[in-house]
Amino acid sequence: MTTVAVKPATMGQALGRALRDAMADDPSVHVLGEDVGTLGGVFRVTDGLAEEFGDDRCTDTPLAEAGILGAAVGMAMYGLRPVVEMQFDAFAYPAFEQLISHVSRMRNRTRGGMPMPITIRVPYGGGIGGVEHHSDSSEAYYMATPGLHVVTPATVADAYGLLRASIASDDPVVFLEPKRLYWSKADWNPDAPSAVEPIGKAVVRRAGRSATLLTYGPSVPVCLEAAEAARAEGWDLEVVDLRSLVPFDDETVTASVRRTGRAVVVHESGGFGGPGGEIAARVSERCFHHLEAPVLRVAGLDIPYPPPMLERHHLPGVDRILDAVARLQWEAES
Amino acid sequence: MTTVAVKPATMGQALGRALRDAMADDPSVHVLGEDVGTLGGVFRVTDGLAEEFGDDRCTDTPLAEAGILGAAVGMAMYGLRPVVEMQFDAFAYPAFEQLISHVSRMRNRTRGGMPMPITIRVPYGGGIGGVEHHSDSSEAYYMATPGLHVVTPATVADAYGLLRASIASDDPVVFLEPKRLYWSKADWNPDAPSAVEPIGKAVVRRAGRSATLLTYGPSVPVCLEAAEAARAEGWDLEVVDLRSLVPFDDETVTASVRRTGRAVVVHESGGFGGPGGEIAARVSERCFHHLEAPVLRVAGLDIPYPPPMLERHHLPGVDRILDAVARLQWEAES
Amino acid sequence: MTVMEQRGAYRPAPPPAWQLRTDPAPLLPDVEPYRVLGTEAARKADQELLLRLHGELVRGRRYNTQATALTKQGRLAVYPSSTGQEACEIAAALALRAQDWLFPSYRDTLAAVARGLDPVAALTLLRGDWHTGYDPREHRIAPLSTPLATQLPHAVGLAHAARLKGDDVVALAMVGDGGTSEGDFHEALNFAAVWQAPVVFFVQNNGFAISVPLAKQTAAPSLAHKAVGYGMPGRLVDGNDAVAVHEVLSEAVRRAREGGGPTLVEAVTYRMEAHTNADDATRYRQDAEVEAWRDHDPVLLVERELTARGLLDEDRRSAVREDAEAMAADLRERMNRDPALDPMDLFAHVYAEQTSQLREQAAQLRAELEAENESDGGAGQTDGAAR
Amino acid sequence: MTVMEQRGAYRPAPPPAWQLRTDPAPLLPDVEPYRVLGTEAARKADQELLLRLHGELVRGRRYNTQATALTKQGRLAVYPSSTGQEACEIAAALALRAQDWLFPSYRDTLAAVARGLDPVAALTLLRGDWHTGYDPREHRIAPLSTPLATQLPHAVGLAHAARLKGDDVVALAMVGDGGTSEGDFHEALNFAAVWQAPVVFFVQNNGFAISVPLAKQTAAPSLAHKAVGYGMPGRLVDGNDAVAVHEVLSEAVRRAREGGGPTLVEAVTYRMEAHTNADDATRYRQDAEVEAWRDHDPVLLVERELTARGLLDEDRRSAVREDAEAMAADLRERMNRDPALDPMDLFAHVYAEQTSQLREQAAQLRAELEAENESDGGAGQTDGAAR
Ligand SMILES: Cc1ncc(C[n+]2csc(CCOP(=O)(O)OP(=O)(O)O)c2C)c(N)n1
Ligand SMILES: Cc1ncc(C[n+]2csc(CCOP(=O)(O)OP(=O)(O)O)c2C)c(N)n1
Ligand SMILES: [Mg+2]
Ligand SMILES: [Mg+2]
Repeated sequence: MTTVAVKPATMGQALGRALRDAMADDPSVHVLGEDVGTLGGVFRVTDGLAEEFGDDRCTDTPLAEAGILGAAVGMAMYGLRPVVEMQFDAFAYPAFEQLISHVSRMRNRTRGGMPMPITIRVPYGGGIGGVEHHSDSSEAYYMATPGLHVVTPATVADAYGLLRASIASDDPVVFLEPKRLYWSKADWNPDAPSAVEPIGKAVVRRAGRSATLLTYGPSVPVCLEAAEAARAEGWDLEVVDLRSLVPFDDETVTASVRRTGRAVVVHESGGFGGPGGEIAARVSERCFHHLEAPVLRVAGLDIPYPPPMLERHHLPGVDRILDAVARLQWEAES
Repeated sequence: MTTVAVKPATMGQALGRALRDAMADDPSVHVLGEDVGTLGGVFRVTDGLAEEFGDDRCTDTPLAEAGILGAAVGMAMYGLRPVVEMQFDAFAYPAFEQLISHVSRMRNRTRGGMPMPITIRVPYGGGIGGVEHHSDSSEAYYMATPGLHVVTPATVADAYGLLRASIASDDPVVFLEPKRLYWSKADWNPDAPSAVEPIGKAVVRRAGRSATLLTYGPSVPVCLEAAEAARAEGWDLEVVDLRSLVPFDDETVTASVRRTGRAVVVHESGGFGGPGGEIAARVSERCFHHLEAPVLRVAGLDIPYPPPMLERHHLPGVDRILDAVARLQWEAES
Repeated sequence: MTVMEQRGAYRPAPPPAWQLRTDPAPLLPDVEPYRVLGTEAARKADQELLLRLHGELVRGRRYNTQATALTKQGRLAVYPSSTGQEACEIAAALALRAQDWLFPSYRDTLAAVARGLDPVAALTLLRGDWHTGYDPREHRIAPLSTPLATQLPHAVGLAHAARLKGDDVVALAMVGDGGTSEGDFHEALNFAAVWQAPVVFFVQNNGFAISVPLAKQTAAPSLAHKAVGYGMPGRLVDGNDAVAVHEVLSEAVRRAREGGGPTLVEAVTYRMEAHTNADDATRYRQDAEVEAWRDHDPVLLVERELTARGLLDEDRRSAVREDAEAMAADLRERMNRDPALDPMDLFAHVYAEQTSQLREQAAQLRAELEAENESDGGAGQTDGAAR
Repeated sequence: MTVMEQRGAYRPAPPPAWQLRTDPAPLLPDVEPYRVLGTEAARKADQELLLRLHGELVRGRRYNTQATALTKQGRLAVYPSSTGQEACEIAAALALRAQDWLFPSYRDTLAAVARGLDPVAALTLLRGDWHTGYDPREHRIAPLSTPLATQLPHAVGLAHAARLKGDDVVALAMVGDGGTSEGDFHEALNFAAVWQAPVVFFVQNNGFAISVPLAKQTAAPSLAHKAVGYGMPGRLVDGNDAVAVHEVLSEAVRRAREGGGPTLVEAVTYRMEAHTNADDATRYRQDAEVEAWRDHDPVLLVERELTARGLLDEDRRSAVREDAEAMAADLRERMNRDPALDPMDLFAHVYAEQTSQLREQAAQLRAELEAENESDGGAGQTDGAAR
């Protein structure tokens, strides 16, 4: 029996390791983006890759996001497996046409002849004191686009496993990296990283009986904290980390909500037109007769992302989650 | 008393008339886009405007959508009221960054100092036999963006009234024009066009008691047809035309669903992550105890828009709507 | 100490290491579009090439008229004709080798056909039975691109990838004058130049973007002048002179192949028909302008040279015509058949593996289709006819 | 009949009416960046202007160091310093008249300050209490633009609108070398040239886009060479020579004002500090390169000329220094106060009229704040401190 050298790692490190291992395993994996080479990315996720694999495998591109993603499309057409880094969420918008009109549709357009195994890494969300345009949560746009997968890790181990799985996927994946979890730490063994599970599976992070919190990415730790706090109120909350918004794991979600009879969707993205609408709607469709209360949503406010000094009022926190839980019509049960 | 010279007009004509009247009333209204001048637009909506108001008021731009919308931002900064035409829905995507990062946020960014009274006309939806990229329904993207209004007419009179109201709005409006209704006709008096109501009000197009169909734009006529067909099954369906997705008229919608106790959301846009999720979720939140069944959705399939010869399988039609109505757990009532 | 001497003492260094990064002179296009036909040089043009081009041009013209006719018969949803631009379409196809890639825009079905693609497959998008009618990898022809200029970065990425793999592959990407205004044009050219990717950017300046004339599209001396801003050569060519276009493109392909990087080629040509069959060109241009170009027709230009050389006798003429007619007849006949359609294809290629939602929706559609079939008495409604 | 005579008979007309749409020669930049300081011409530079520039440069440098210091004290979230680029920042501000508009990028707070904007207002975005700290219309300074190059089409639209209204207004838009790669750069320049809008595009080529050196950004001879592709003049200037930059920008502004249309100006300069305080420049460049630029410092260049002319005695030096120190002290002092924050502002400006959803959410937040206040014993938590 080997002893496992578990040591603390940050999510950023685990992501970097996933890229490294993917590049080592498969010469068709290429990383490209702004500052990903010499600098190792503004979040240092690609640190060391250019050195290890050369400029041709990890490439500093000109500053043009549509060009980056468009070039990645061409590279994928030729059989490469590009991993694109968008520097911040809002700077993925210039690439929107390439993403929607080509990346998401090329496989379908060509009856499978031209798959797009492109991973688009997008640091997303707030809570890092970023100035305007550095804290968007853009997952609603991607979810509404058939042909894309939308994946987001909440733990160090998942960061590794989901990124490996995304790169291995023969379809395009928008891989959303929760900025404020880049520095989150966990014990993790970089020499025997967790097995790579296929994307599309949610996971119950905390089992509970009273109600289900459905969440993902940066809101997972917040929900776990809320679940702890809820114990004082006598609620035993289940926390489901969706991990993948597309494909959506109806099975895990539905099973949980049927069990608890109550659900709150929690995310940072704005509420109106945000991911929570879809999630709440499909849970209601599937669990209607099990629901003791409407599925509620705790989300970012329906405003442009606030300046750093006011962002705490925008972000869903423990109190708002508990408030929502309190509104789950408990009297109906008694 | 004057006799009203009512005669049949198409939606396209009513839209053109709205532009003309707005330009005549307010010299700060400028129309710009690809082919809007000499040609009068590929759908002929801007026909005659360049002739009447000159090239400076109705301008053929270079072929670059981000440039068009970006220039419109600058024009609005200087106090003009630009109306931008995007030639087809999918060709609005290149302008996405300008729309999200500037148009929707400029007022907020400048504490009201720099409002963006821009109307962005986007012909949307399918059913016209268009080849790829000519039939998208992109409203989910716009709904998820705080700071934008999202408006869409379903009738000739509304086309006029809502477009006038949108141009008059001091905020940016994404004005979605249902392509396949451009040629729809109604009796309408171009010399005394309907009074301009503020945007943000839904309207009950058909009163009914059994269930509510919540819909907008190109799906309104389909729902009205479905409601007629439903009479044979003994269902008396109410049809609510939302007219404006943002702001969302919770009052009208909630009142209707509370009355009928059942609701189906109908739209052409893909279901997953589409507008229906938000609508169903908020209706469920607000009407939970009035609901006899979960709010169901009939939407486009979760696929890239199909080629013309297959589009009929994608579009929500009467049969699918009636199927959904049938699944509204009628047995629960008896 | 004089003022000048003082200045000598403190003359600042110029910004360290400043120099133009490359000499702009060879990147600038000539003042006149390059021409061969009708000049001395035409005499030296290879006879085989001339005959080949002639045959292809006549076929190409016939293909255009046939496709337009199919729109009138309701057999094509829409057709953007390249009539008048056949020299560009043909030359683009002939300049490439088998392993090279063609990135056509929506107007360039003819280039794809001239490269050897089955005309029916080339027209699938415009007929409307699917978005692309062929396997791009098999033919090394990217899907016809409808969103303008978006195919240009694809060409760059593909060429770059091939180069990284050590493969001898050139990508030739086609775009219209209107398309050069898009940001993607700019980004693609810049990436190509920085990466020295083996790409040829081929702009067909046909004078219009739908109704918008070039003067409203750009104020540049020529579109080829854009090249210098990326550090690549810009070449101007008479787009109706098949020999000249073929030569310029072939040279650009050779340059790319030899590691010389990308080239921007502007072909000056004219769109003789309306934008598509659905367009009414009389709304925005004078017949006289169109007429002025008739004497500069690409087929005519080659025929004059062949005639001058005594290479175009009646036999040759009718052989070429017959070949074109046979192609047209075959196309007409095959396009008159309803395409085979399977609605279940709608779900087959969205992802490598269907999501559970799509499986649900597929099952629903299947049930609907079965119900339809039953109520049809099993006759089955063909989707083609339903259009 | 000889072959030549035959050819005469069928020589095709050239494509009708072909000609370059404008003469490219005057649009091309000179080979060397334009310089005044350290050359003969410096002698003719206006004394008042030199002194004015000097004072502003020293203030500008001090502003940069002070702002960077504020990041260390946690009083600014982030600061992208323009140290080394002050000549560009100051000249941009001084080249404009009151009615003109400045479109700064995120690095150009100094230009805004030199135009007369309160430094605290200029730093609001970077402090993080709001996105923009001033009324753009009052100061005719557009919000600092974070998404690169996106402000360029705004400048075009504004200048175009002003021209349509018959107003004498010029827009000067600033962008970095990296920003020139974005599609919006291309689209903006093209629109400006086609519309002959009174705009000056001012590229500060400071050698880097964060870590990416110019050689990975473009293969162009110079960025100014991009101008010819739009049909506008391109000008190359030594960006550390305040007199030269001022002259080139002023001329471009004059040209725009007189209906001559847009100009693209590239100033060759260098970013002496890291990208922002959060960046580590040692990861991607050598100190030696930075050092090489020290002798070409914009403040130094002007001081040499002033010294040579005997215009910079100790009195003058200390007056200028004191003025800069006073500005810095005031800035420091005011930035050390917590900004007033009202969380309810979050809802106030999303729309002209609040939607019912926003009213609901505002009510919820208000209740939360009241509850917070109560549990604080009414002390009230200031948001600034909470950061
Ligand atoms: C991004 C985008 N915007 C708009 C359109 C609509 N459109 C189709 S063709 C066309 C004109 C194209 O002109 P040009 O590039 O000169 O090509 P040509 O039609 O002359 O071959 C336009 C505006 C489009 N297809 N894609
Ligand atoms: C559209 C967009 N993409 C990426 C970024 C992230 N970013 C901020 S500054 C910067 C580099 C800018 O370089 P340059 O244009 O040369 O300006 P400089 O920083 O040198 O002043 C990048 C990539 C951004 N702000 N906007
Ligand atoms: Mg054209
Ligand atoms: Mg720079």
